[in-house]
Amino acid sequence: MFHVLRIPRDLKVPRDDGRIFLLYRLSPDRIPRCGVIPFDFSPHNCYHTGHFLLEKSIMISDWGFIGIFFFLAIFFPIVPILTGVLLGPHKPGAVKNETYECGIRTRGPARIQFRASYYLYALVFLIFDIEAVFLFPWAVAHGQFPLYAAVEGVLFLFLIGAGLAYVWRKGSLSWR
Amino acid sequence: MTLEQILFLVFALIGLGLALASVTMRNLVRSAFALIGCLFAVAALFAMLDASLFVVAQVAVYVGAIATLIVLVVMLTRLEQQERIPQTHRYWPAAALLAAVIVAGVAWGLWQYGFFDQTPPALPAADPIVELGRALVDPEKFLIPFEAVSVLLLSALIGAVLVAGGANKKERTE
Amino acid sequence: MGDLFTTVSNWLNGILAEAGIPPEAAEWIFAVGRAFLLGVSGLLLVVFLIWFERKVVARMQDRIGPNRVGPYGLFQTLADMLKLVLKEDMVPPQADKILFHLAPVLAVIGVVGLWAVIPLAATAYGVDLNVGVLYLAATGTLGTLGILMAGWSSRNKFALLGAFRTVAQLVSYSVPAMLAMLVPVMLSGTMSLAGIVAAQDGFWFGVAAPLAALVFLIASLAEVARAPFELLEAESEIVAGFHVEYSGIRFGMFFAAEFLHAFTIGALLAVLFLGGWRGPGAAEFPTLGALYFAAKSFAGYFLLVWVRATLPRIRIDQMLDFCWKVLTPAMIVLIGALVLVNRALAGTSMWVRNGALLGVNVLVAAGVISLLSRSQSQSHAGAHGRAPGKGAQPCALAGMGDEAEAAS
Amino acid sequence: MIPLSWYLLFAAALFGIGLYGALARRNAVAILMGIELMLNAVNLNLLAFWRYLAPAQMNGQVFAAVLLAVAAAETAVGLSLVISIYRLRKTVLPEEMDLMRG
Repeated sequence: MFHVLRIPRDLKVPRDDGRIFLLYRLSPDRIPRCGVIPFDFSPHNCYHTGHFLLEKSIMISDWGFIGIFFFLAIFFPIVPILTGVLLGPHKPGAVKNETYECGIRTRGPARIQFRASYYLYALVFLIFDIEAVFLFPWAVAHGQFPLYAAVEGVLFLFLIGAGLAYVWRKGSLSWR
Repeated sequence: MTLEQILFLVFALIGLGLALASVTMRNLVRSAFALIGCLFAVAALFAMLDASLFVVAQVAVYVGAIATLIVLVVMLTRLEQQERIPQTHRYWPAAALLAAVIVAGVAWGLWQYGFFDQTPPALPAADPIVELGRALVDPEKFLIPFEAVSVLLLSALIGAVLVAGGANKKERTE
Repeated sequence: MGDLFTTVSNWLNGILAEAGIPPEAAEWIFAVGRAFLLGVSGLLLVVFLIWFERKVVARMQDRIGPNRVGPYGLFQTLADMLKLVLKEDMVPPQADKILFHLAPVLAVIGVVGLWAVIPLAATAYGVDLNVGVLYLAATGTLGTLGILMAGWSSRNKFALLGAFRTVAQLVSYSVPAMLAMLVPVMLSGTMSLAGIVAAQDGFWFGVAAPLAALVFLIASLAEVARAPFELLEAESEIVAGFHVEYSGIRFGMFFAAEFLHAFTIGALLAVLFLGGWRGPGAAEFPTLGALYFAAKSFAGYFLLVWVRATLPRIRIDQMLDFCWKVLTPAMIVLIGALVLVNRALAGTSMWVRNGALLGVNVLVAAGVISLLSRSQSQSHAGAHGRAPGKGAQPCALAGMGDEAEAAS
Repeated sequence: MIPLSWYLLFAAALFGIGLYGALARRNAVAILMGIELMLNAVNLNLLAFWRYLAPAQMNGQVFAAVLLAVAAAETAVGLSLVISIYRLRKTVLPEEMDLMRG
């Protein structure tokens, strides 16, 4: 089956040899998003945004590719580390294995207690993070509505900002 | 079995295993890291459901949330003393039984009413992110929940900082 | 011959098809190959980046830099890597083994993963996610997780202290970074990175919203924990931070991740604010676009190196104050104003709209600067400074009123 | 394709595990972790129903997003309570948090 996609005027389509016909035949069927002209095959499907062409995967979904990528990415650090383990010498010793604290003997438990400041920052971050989950779809879609949609999002943002201002005035954002 | 199903089973098993590890481990920090792993597996399932926004939200939000949690755990409890005391109530078998009954009940219900052959319909051509954004600002759809969420977050922020920050002032430890 | 990438992929596709490989398998081979190529070239880039940074910093400090191994010392990093691989692989016996092994892996994945979505040219990228920008934020948290893991599992006070500083710093600065990323999303109406580059036709978002670009740069600088935000590994205070107990190539992985992350910041700056691969003739010749993109990324990276060679480290309280009391409020105000202006002027010409956006940026920046200088003069008038000997360096970024309040 | 019931079963199992964690653990932080698991299971259910029953409507996604916000708010406030109580009573075990008892 052919892909039926519109080609923008300013893009040159390589259509130079017989292979492409072969590839047309091989590419799978899919509902066309736009357009009428058969396009050359690449492992991607194409869709039109703005003034030029972008490619999009057909069979392997976007997240499928991310999965493949992460699966491979695991090996990028593991291979050097394993090489290091294999090639490096192994002569452990009592002094060498000590906790590294500039040569001073370690005292007390390593898991010391901390103050709450660290926690408070993470807490405010959490709220802002959730806020982002809502704001990003809004930022994408606000242009498709009249002005009130923009105002709603700004209201949302400023309410969180008011929270920040309150926390600020309470002094909880000051490091101590 | 298709590749998709195999992947589902792999992620599901990883997720359940890490969830179990997370609720049974004695060391709470490890348990929190296991929880993060479990949430990643769930994020992978979200990806299989084409819910892109929730994949990234899950990772971004929960890693932040649970990082907070880990910090808190380390801050509040000494590991050595934490591992010595029992981590479960004495009536934990009752809790396990209740959970098992619920799972069995759902499984039985699914068996009875047969969601087993339900396959997903084709996704509409529109980008779900744009659609979600449109739904959130449309006064006829979800505008009220959208603004309510901001009020919820505001109150959570103020409440949390009020509760935790008040204690912070009295005691200053490093 | 305009598009090298499509030509190559067509050619490879032809070979695969003639060899009788079904298209499904061919697509898998392509996906794996693409992922492999992206990741490996990212990691190989690190070798060059380290050399580049050492050379540049050396020049700025009136030194020569590495010049022994290979021409211009180009192979110095390779030699260093060889050395790291041959070092003894030490795992502290007191460490939490699983997490200790996992931490450097996560740190690398968290950076390499970003390259899956970055468009290198009009036709060359891993994948075009419809949530690309949020994906960047989410993948960035993996690095945070790795650092937290490293710090906790090492069972070392300094490592844990470093890891906690990470939580405070990275987590704090991801808020202004995310808000700054909201600006291109808002202006382009899409979260896909390719779409954002596409929308910068004519006007770069960095020109329309320079303040957002600046905030993004500063926040990213903090997220990658480089000078002046290198508190995570402040050598003079907490030895080396979260990776004290790491040695050999395990440490090397953290190191590589940091350098690649710094370059990635440059690339993201290029994509989000400097038009990505856009440039004269790039739409017709995507190969040219890749060159533009590389040039812009390196310009961003050079800026980072420059900052590192120039500015002193700032104190942790100054750093957090700067994030929460300057950058975040400024971004909230800026986004609010930008959205309203952008929406109100939706029908007008590109020049009017972008000019108005630029004006809003300048106004907000002027407001922030005047407020800052006022509060600075206040804090100088009040009780000045905190306990001496805390490694305090004079820093122009400081000057929040609350500091004096806290000290008194 | 994956049947809907697989998702529902997985979510039920996750919910069960979370329920066990929330009921059986003694530490308040661990209880919060169990609740996180339960909320996540619910989120998975919502999104599965969205995908399988009404992908054209955004109800499922909006519900899931709101649930995410609720979960985060719950975590934030819950953890603050834990830290505050710890400061006052030096405990993270709910059975010892009997301030209101007589």
